[in-house]
Amino acid sequence: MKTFKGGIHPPEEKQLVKDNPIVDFPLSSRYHVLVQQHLGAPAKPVVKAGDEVKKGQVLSEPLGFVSVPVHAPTSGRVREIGRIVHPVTGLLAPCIVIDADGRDEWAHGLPLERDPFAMSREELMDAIKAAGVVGMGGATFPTHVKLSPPKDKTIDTFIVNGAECEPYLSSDHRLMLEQPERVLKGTGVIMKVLGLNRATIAIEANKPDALRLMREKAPAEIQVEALKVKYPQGAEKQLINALTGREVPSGGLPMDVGAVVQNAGTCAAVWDACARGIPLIERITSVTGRGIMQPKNIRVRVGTPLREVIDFCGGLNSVAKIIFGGPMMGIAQFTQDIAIMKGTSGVLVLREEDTNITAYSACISCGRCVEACPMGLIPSVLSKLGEKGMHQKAVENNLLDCVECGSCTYVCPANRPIVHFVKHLKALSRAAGAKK
Amino acid sequence: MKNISASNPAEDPVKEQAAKLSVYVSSSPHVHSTEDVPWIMRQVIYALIPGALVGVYFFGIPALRVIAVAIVSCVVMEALWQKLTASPVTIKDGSAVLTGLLLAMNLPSGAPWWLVVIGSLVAIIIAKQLFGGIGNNPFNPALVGRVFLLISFPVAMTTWPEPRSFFSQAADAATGATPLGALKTAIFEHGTIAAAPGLNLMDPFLGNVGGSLGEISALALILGGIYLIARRIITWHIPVVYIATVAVLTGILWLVNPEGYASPAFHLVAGGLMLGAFFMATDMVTSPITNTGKVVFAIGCGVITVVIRLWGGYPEGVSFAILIMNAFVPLINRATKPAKFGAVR
Amino acid sequence: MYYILLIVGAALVNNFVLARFLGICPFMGVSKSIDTAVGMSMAVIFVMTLASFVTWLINFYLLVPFDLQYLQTIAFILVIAALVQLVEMIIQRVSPPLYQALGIYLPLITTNCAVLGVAILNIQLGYNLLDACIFAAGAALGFGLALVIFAGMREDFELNTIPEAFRGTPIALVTAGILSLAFMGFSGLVK
Amino acid sequence: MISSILLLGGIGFLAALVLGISAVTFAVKMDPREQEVLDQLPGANCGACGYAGCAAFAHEITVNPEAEMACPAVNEKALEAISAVLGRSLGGSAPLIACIRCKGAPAETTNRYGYIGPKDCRAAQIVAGGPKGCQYGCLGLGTCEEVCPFEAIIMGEDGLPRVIESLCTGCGKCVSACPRGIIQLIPRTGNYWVGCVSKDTAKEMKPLCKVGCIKCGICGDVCPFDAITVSKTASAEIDQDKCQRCGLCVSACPTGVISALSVPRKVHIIAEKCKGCSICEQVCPAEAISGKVKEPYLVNEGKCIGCGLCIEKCPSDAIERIIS
Repeated sequence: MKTFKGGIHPPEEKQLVKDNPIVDFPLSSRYHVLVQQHLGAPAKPVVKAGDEVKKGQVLSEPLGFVSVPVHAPTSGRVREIGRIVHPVTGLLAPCIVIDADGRDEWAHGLPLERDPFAMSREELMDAIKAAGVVGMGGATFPTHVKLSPPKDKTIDTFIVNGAECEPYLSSDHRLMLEQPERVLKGTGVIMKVLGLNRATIAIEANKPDALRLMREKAPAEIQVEALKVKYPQGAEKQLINALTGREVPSGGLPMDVGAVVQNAGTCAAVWDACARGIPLIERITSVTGRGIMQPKNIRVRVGTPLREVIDFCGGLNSVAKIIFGGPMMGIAQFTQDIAIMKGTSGVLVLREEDTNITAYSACISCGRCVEACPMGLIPSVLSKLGEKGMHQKAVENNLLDCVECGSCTYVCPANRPIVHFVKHLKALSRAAGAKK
Repeated sequence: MKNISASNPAEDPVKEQAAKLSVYVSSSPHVHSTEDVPWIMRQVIYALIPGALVGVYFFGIPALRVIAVAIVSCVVMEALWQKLTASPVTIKDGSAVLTGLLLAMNLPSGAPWWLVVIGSLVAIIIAKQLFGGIGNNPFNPALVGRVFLLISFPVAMTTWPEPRSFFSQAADAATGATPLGALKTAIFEHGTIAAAPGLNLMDPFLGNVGGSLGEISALALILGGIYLIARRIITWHIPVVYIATVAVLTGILWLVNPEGYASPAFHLVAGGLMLGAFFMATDMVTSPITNTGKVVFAIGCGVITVVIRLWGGYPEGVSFAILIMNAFVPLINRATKPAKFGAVR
Repeated sequence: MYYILLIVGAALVNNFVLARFLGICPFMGVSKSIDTAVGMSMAVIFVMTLASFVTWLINFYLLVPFDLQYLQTIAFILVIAALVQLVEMIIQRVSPPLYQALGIYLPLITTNCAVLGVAILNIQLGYNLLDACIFAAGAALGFGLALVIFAGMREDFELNTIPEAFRGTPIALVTAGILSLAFMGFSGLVK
Repeated sequence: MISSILLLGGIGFLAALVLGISAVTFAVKMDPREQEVLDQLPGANCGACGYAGCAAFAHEITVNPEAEMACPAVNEKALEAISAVLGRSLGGSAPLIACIRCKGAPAETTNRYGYIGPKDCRAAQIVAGGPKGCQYGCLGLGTCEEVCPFEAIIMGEDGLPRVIESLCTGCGKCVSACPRGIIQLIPRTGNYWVGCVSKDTAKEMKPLCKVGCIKCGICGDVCPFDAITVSKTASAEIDQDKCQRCGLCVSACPTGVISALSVPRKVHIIAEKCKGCSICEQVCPAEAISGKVKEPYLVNEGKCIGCGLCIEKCPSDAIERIIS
């Protein structure tokens, strides 16, 4: 089975939620839509307190190419534009608060009925950008940017990422099982945008039902590949390496080896955007972990308060960590006063015994991190440099190649927070670069 | 702009209060393997037990005493130092116990208690804590302790009690030579190995020979080593390459001149090679990080061991070889960095 | 074979730094990074070999014929000093960063006991000219080897949490001591 | 005897000849002033000047006649010496000192969560913005202490950093290291600063911190020199150029957030300039100046409170401020 070099085998823990069908999260009374839900240039709110909005109406307009708008998740009135804690930075960030009127009416003309395959490439790109589609795996990079490679790069490979290698999470898995058509048709649209006549859907072998179903439904030009179960199989560079044998050059992007990777959820969102004009206002999220009473896969609107989501899933059991995303790369939250975002692929609640809160000790140079690192780095040295804040030396030791997958930290017997050190060093290096 | 809470007003203020749970926040990842440093140390200690038991079987109570004194003094020394320097006490991680056990296994069973304590002092304080404690020591602490003792107290360190069965304890403490010592004496005095008494292979393989209390039985040490490899505590690279290097070098010389050099099989089972190859050279802190580095390191150890054994003043070169190669580890690590993903080729 | 033994003997068994304890000053001073250690080693190899060559000539063609052996020390120092001065000028021109890094230790090779030591040992051990040069090269190689491995270890110390009281020279001295212990394993290898 | 002299002389001559020739062939132009400048610099290689260490800066300022004195840590004596070496006057900036603009010790503030990770404020900041309740306040993990090349910052028992004024050179390393931007450089002759940079309103701050600036504006009202800017969305700010060090704001602040340097500032009378007019003696509120008319007056440093009234009144410009 296809795979890459390095990696780890953490307990999958997917049994908690993988067999639970997607349920619709009921309409909430108030939504908190963060203005910045993507990676890249900021966006600017275009509504003000008191405005009436309809479901799917644009709330903010992007400032720049690498930027996307956000949309109203339901119909109602804009209560205010204030600041709430941003799940990614932990700092207060602008957000549009909407009081729902309960009618949940679509904005004028939505949803559309059109055939994306009859549309031109430019029209499709505009539709994707206007719908605010971002990478739904968690990175939230604007999709239309990824689909517009510069002229000098030829793209010959399109990979749909259904690996879902993060333990616990099953949102992509459920999506592929329950709505395979959305994923496959979205894949078709992206193939048209990229001008390709074939694509590969990559799924880890621990989802045999999804593999079977996709193989059954997929048209001939879409190939379904089973991948070895190993973390981080779903990381872009590792995925490309496993399927094509190509290595994205250090400091480069997938397009440098002619590849584009999109998450399965993103493909579904692209289909909605192109065929029906529906913006990205809801997503499928796994609410799971042993700290939550009833793990569920939910279809939830962007902007839904986390507290309501937790209540909907039976409340908390015992909690040490609340995480947006998976356990390997997700972001720990310190409050329930936050809202679901476009990139929230999972809400994971871990008990103290499921996570790791012990202090770290000195590196014993065991080399396990070197074995585990999918990028061929020496994480132990980076962690030591991080302890001393020596960012220049760290850059010499390939700091910037680190993808922060967390494999090294997972295996480290001394419990060292290597990824944290790497993030720290990268921040120091950026700050030093900015100073010059 | 006003700071607002993303939660909608709750009907029940008590519930609101209860939801304000204290949570932990750290960088990703949030899950962790259960194999931590104390676990690793425990595994190595388990793996050493067969070798230690054989030592106790053949050398009796004195061997047990040396082991006990070494472990206790190492742990006490570490705790004392950390108390005095007001740094966190780390004796629970088991590394001091392991150092004590390894040191004991590198000492003759007749070593007086003060000798063992001095060895522990050198190993724990000088070779480990001065460098910053676990993880920071460039040299294997137990080996530094042993070599220090060997050079400072050569007589006490080379008085080898004869092996006897545990159940037939004779009152007198007869002493003899180690196989390698006998070999060296024979070559030195007669110029040929033929003069060396009883170069059989079975006794050193099982442990019925004189020597440091933990090095005598190749069999028991190999069993422990296999356990470590199976448990993925160590990789095969260092022990296999180390042993192979010694076998190849001694084998070539033996083929050229069987009169002047002992057989490779003898060199493998005699002396501290097995103990060194499986347990001392593989010490994580003082060996290279990458597998390529480990191979280079092991070849170096093998070459130096053979050079010292065959032509040097000391009959055994394993300790020296590993210590010297420990010093090369930083250079080896620099030279054998793994190829990074996506490196321009 | 004889020459190999000569080199091995000078480089490992009787390593100038670790067994004879000569040249400790640059050993401690310029072992903070591998790059400077390599540069220093090159300089020492050059100076030692050349100094051995010249001092041997001076000894046997000037001092001995004129029966002036009592001038040995001062004459040797004079020659070595001049050589070091020359090396200094060359390095300053060829590699300014190395010149900066070596700092005070470069002129200190002048009175480096290792260089004078090898010159005097050559005479004492009765080596001929070729022997003397090879012996000097071997000794310098040993010095360089010790210096480079030592520098490697000290570079790693930068990342370690050595107790404050022992940072810098103290821990370097401890390390040198242990290294010296380890190198005693080579004793009896040659002669 | 003769032969030994001749021999050594001969060797010496030969060596001199070789060296002389190579000195010409391998000549490297090196400005001897560079070393002299370097000797005067602090030698901490802190990099605050923007160059890779003191030696690099010494080289730059020696070879480049345009280069300004960029070292903030150099003292006045050294500055004069360097000016003398280079033969041009280097206008150093006024000596600076670091001040910590947060008084929110852990006892006075709340935390948002339990932080697990490296003990470094910059590292803590990148995980959910740091554990402190106030997102402007000191995280208290001691990064400023760690980076200070002069050991001039220590973490106090209360969990906040403290600047040891006698050791601080104003190099600014801590300023760039602090992820919260709460360390500021003020002139050493300045005296007061606001120990808070929070932009939160009093209401928002209330659950987070008991000692922050509540934006009440009283300090701005009492300041006779109009040196304090107050705003509803930022902590009060003291303009060090306008501040006359009267200290009224300190006593007026209801939360006690305005702090003062602890080093007492004194005045000193320059004997050569003093005409002995006695005006200073008359204006001094602390009776710290005494002397005979027509002779240079003297300051009793023990009594001087550093108010500076005498400086303003002196007709012959003979009084200067010093740091005791």
